Amino acid sequence: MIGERSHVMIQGITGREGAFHTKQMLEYGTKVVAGVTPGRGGASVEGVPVYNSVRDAVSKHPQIECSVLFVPPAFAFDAALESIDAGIRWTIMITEGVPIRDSMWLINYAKSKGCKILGPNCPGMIVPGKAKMGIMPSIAFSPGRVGLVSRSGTLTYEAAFTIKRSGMGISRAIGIGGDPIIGSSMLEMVQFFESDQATDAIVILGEIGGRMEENVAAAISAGQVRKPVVAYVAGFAAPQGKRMGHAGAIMDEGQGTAKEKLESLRSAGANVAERTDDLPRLIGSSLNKKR
Amino acid sequence: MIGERSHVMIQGITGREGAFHTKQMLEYGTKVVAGVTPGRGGASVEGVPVYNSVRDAVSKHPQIECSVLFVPPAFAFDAALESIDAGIRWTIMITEGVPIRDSMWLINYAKSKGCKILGPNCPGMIVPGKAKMGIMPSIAFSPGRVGLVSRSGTLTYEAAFTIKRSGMGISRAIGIGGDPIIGSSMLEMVQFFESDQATDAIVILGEIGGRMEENVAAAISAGQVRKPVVAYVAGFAAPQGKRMGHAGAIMDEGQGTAKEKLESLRSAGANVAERTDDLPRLIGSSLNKKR
Amino acid sequence: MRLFEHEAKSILREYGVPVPNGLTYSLGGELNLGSLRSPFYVKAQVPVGGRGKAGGILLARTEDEVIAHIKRISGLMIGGHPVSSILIEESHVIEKEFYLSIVVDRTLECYTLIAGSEGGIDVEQSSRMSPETILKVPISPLREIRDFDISAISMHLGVAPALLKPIVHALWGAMVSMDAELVEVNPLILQGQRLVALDSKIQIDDNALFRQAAISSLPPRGRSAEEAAAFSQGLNYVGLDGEIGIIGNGAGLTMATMDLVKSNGGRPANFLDLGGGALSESFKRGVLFLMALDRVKAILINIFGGITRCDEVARGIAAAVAEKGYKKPVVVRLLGTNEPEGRAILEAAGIGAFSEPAEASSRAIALAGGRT
Amino acid sequence: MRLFEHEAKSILREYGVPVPNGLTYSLGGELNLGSLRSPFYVKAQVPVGGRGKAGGILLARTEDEVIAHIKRISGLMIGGHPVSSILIEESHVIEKEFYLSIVVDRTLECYTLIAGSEGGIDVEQSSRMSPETILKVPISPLREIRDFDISAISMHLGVAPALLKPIVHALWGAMVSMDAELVEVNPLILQGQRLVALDSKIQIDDNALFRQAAISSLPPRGRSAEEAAAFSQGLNYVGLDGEIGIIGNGAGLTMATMDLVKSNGGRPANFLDLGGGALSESFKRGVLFLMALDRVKAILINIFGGITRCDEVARGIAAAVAEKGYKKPVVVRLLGTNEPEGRAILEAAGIGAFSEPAEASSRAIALAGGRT
Repeated sequence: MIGERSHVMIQGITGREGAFHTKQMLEYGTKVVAGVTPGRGGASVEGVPVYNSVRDAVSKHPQIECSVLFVPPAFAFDAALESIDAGIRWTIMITEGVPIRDSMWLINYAKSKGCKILGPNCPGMIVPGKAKMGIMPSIAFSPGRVGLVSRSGTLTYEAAFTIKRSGMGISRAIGIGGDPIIGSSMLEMVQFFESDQATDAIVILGEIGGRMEENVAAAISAGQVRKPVVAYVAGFAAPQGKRMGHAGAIMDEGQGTAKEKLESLRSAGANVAERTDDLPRLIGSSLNKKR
Repeated sequence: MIGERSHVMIQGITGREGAFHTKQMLEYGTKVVAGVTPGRGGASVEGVPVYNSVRDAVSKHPQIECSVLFVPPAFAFDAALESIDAGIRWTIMITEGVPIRDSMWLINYAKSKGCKILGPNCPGMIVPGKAKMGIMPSIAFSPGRVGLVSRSGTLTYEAAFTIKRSGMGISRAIGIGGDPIIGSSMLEMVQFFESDQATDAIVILGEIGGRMEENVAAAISAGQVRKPVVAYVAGFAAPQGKRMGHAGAIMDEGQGTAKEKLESLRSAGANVAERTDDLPRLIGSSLNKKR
Repeated sequence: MRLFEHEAKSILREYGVPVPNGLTYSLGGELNLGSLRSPFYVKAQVPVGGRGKAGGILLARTEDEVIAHIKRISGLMIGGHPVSSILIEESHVIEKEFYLSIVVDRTLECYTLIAGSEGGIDVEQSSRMSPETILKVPISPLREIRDFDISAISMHLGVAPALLKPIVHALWGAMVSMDAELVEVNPLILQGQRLVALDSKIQIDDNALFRQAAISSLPPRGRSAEEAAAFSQGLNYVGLDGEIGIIGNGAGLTMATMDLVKSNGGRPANFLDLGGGALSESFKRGVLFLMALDRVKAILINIFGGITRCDEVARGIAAAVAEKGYKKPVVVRLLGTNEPEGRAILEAAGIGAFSEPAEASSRAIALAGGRT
Repeated sequence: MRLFEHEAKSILREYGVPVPNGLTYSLGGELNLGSLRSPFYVKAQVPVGGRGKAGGILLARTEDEVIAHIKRISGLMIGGHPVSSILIEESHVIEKEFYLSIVVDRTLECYTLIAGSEGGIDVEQSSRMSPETILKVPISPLREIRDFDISAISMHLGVAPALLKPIVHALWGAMVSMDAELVEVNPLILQGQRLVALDSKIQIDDNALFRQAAISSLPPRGRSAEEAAAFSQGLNYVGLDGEIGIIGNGAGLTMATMDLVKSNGGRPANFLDLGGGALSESFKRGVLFLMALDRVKAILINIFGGITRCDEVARGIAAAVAEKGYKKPVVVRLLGTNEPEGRAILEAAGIGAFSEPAEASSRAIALAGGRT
């Protein structure tokens, strides 16, 4: 897993968001060593050298193991492909609005190269107090021993801030992204936290739709997750979403309502929060229970 | 790694070679549980049930973890794809004459599914006295503690037979195949033997062309292979082969002559044999040296 | 974006799927049945299922009957949707009904081909009651449809591969090139030695509309005129019937804000997510859009800035509030990136900002005249 | 299978690579330069490199000069190959020479695009002396060429992407659809705002000839008439100049057998691999082929049967030996699958079989009149 010692590259570094968050990441202590914007090679952003291609960046900075991607949807496919083909282990796709066909292809292709994608449409990853590879507002996070995995960016900040004000903190927060098809699943990240020595409890922030929360619940039931899990799922007040023809029902993707998700997590043994400001209390009590 | 307990499927089981070697494998003790020939579902070969598709076979025999493929070149692509898509971990492509485009695509695709290909144009794998997933003549092999990896089928038998007559034996023999593009490299298999508790010494049987032997030599030099390695490379008397335009030279694939290969292995610290009947003596002395 | 039946069929016809001969009648236009042969099906075009049960599909034997049916159907509301147009098609003799679709499989992260041997409107029920009638074939996006995929479907449906092959390839072609999330034909009927798609659904990935010019130039469609208006302003909006207008950044936070309002006794008027680095212009548009809605009594904006910057948010809100006709109270919760700058801007515009979502929510409910 | 320059160029032209105007002259035919503009290059068509240095490429200003050059070139042997035909092309002014190819990369198990900024006949040397002149771009077979691949080459060569893009896509198209192992243009020259491929090599994967009808119907080509004859009989054969005919099953064992003969003081007459489950018919053909060669004094057959079955081998050998005109001694080493059956067949045919390759090899050398 990438962390504070990882060398990081920024794709789309000269863009508005790319440049802004490069500065933020550097200030947070992240080792941002290179940026890429085709046609802007030779420039520099916040002291970070800019290259025309990932190939150029990697040949100068062979230690890069993570790329954070701020490239508009129409160019995100090529940018991520460049990153994967350069052998960069983690490509964090911040970009929102990437066509499903593109992300689905990239996710499968990355596996053929032994690479991982986080996102798209995600806020990235943060190891509070040490490094962030993403766009999280630093103010929301304090270091601690709670692992956080979330489908929603802003909900991540909200939850982390609540945890911070309660006096606890976060070992690592991972925003897996809100799209239907994403590179790293909630369960995979829960499994990472399960084996992560810096983490004592796991918070998952879910949303309506899909089966990611149900899959975590199944893993808890199967005894694969022994650390306490606290869950919040957004969307109780949300209207029923669009359904995918008959296929949606046949695939059993159903509606994945917040209620169903929370129920399956609760019956698997997770502590479920009805509001984000309930999280600290539940984390605290589940940690006490384990001890 | 697959072994004596692995459930095995045969693709092309009703064909001449498929049926013949299914019988041989069963007699050797291999757990051949299913066969596939499209259009022949419902039949049986040597008591093994035949299915129309890999999908059907796997739904009835979900434990299959290895498919041995005896399908003609023009159909090998689809057959291997079926096997990979069914999630079968190892696909052993016995078939000779598979177009490079097909095997190259399959090898990369298999990685996206976490599956491995052995071959094509290979004799498969044998754990002497226990099981074989391939076409090796049983007579050539006796059980023992020498791991054998080879680019040539018949040379494998030759070497194993020589070792057998010397009173030693084979822990496992892996024929990786003679094609320019193959699914499992010589180095990968050497690395397997390095970590295999049933193996004390490693024999590699090389051929002119490519850089597989040089890659093993580099790993030995880098200290990644600590078990003794004995090497034979065929092709001293062979004429210079075709060269791939200027590209061959630029790619540094060069001629990969037998002499060059043997030299690089020798200087990396491997024991090199000039003839296959030299192998037992060299294995014996390198094992004594290590002790 | 969900296509109407007639749009989906015209795409599938292009890709080589046989569909009934037919014509699309625009409400209020001239009817000319041309060479269409009787009997006809007269079918309401609405972006939801359940038309048949709602009386939106009628059989006609004569032109007069067609005209009568059009009249009846035109006035229907089906699942809350007015009928946008009417498809008139030749009817077919049904020997056997199948179900066939390709869908994006969220769990396996690939495409999945679904074939049902019992097609028709009850396919969901047969898939539940008799799961063996359904075959699912996952297809990696890295590969193409191969003959063994066709064989599997052919075996399952008992239909010759030669008949199925062009249909499956057509669905696949449409799925991939049109950036669809779903391509469905149901029922796919067997008539003699011919397969015909009597009904069809296509759902296009909204994220891909930028490169699907033919689709993105179709008229917008939504649950209501309100949502259509929001769509045309580029707003990610869903209408609800409460009185608290909701804006958040990020779907998760926006939903959590709605949940909070609801659990505090208020009723959300909408879902409006201005996430992902939205600029002040979007916020201005969003606030003005909600202000213009009669049912909205107060607007609650909940922002935790990451890629979205608080100063941009504040500038947008301030600009909206500065517009003529500003009447409704706006409550803002602001935290995160560039928060101090954002607070300063709101302060200058006379808008107070909260840090706690619970406080902001209670304040909005109170201002809307609610119980809190 | 390596294509001749004129064959490679006609394929590349089809895929959209500009090549010089030219015509292929068949030896002994009529010369008609048609609308070709002087000066011309007259180029020997041989399946090896090094033509220029061997005098196989000459410049002509007039038709008479062309005729004189044809006469001179027709008689050449280049790298042991007679000239099969002659390509006559318009010459081009060379501003800059590049190297461009796509090759199957054995180590990375993918395609690799190679671009050299110093093309021409010395590209190998510049790649050794100045490796920075060479750019290698690996391309997974799971994906297509993308614009960033073109950009990388464009930057490296200093040629506009718009000029390179169609060329690279054409090479890729030919590489993949023709089942090539190599597609090379060298030099690729810049003339004004146009890239032209002055020379080209294409190597087709022999394993794919079954689905490359256009290629497999081309006349066979080899090092010699002998090899061409073997090829036409479906034999995987390479001629050498020794006196011991060699047949093995599997390339490795066949080579090891040659190595053994050589190390025992004999000289292999050939390489002939009948591996991979060959049937008796192949063995019969192989033995008869070697018997017909003057230089062969004895035939050594080394078989370790796996997929190849000893009884099939024995049947083929026995059938060959039973043919009229059998004169040369045959020594067989037989071991493996169905060995007892094979030995019985050989015995019935009066052919002794060894178990030890070393013994068989010594016996063959002795029978050929060698030293052992």
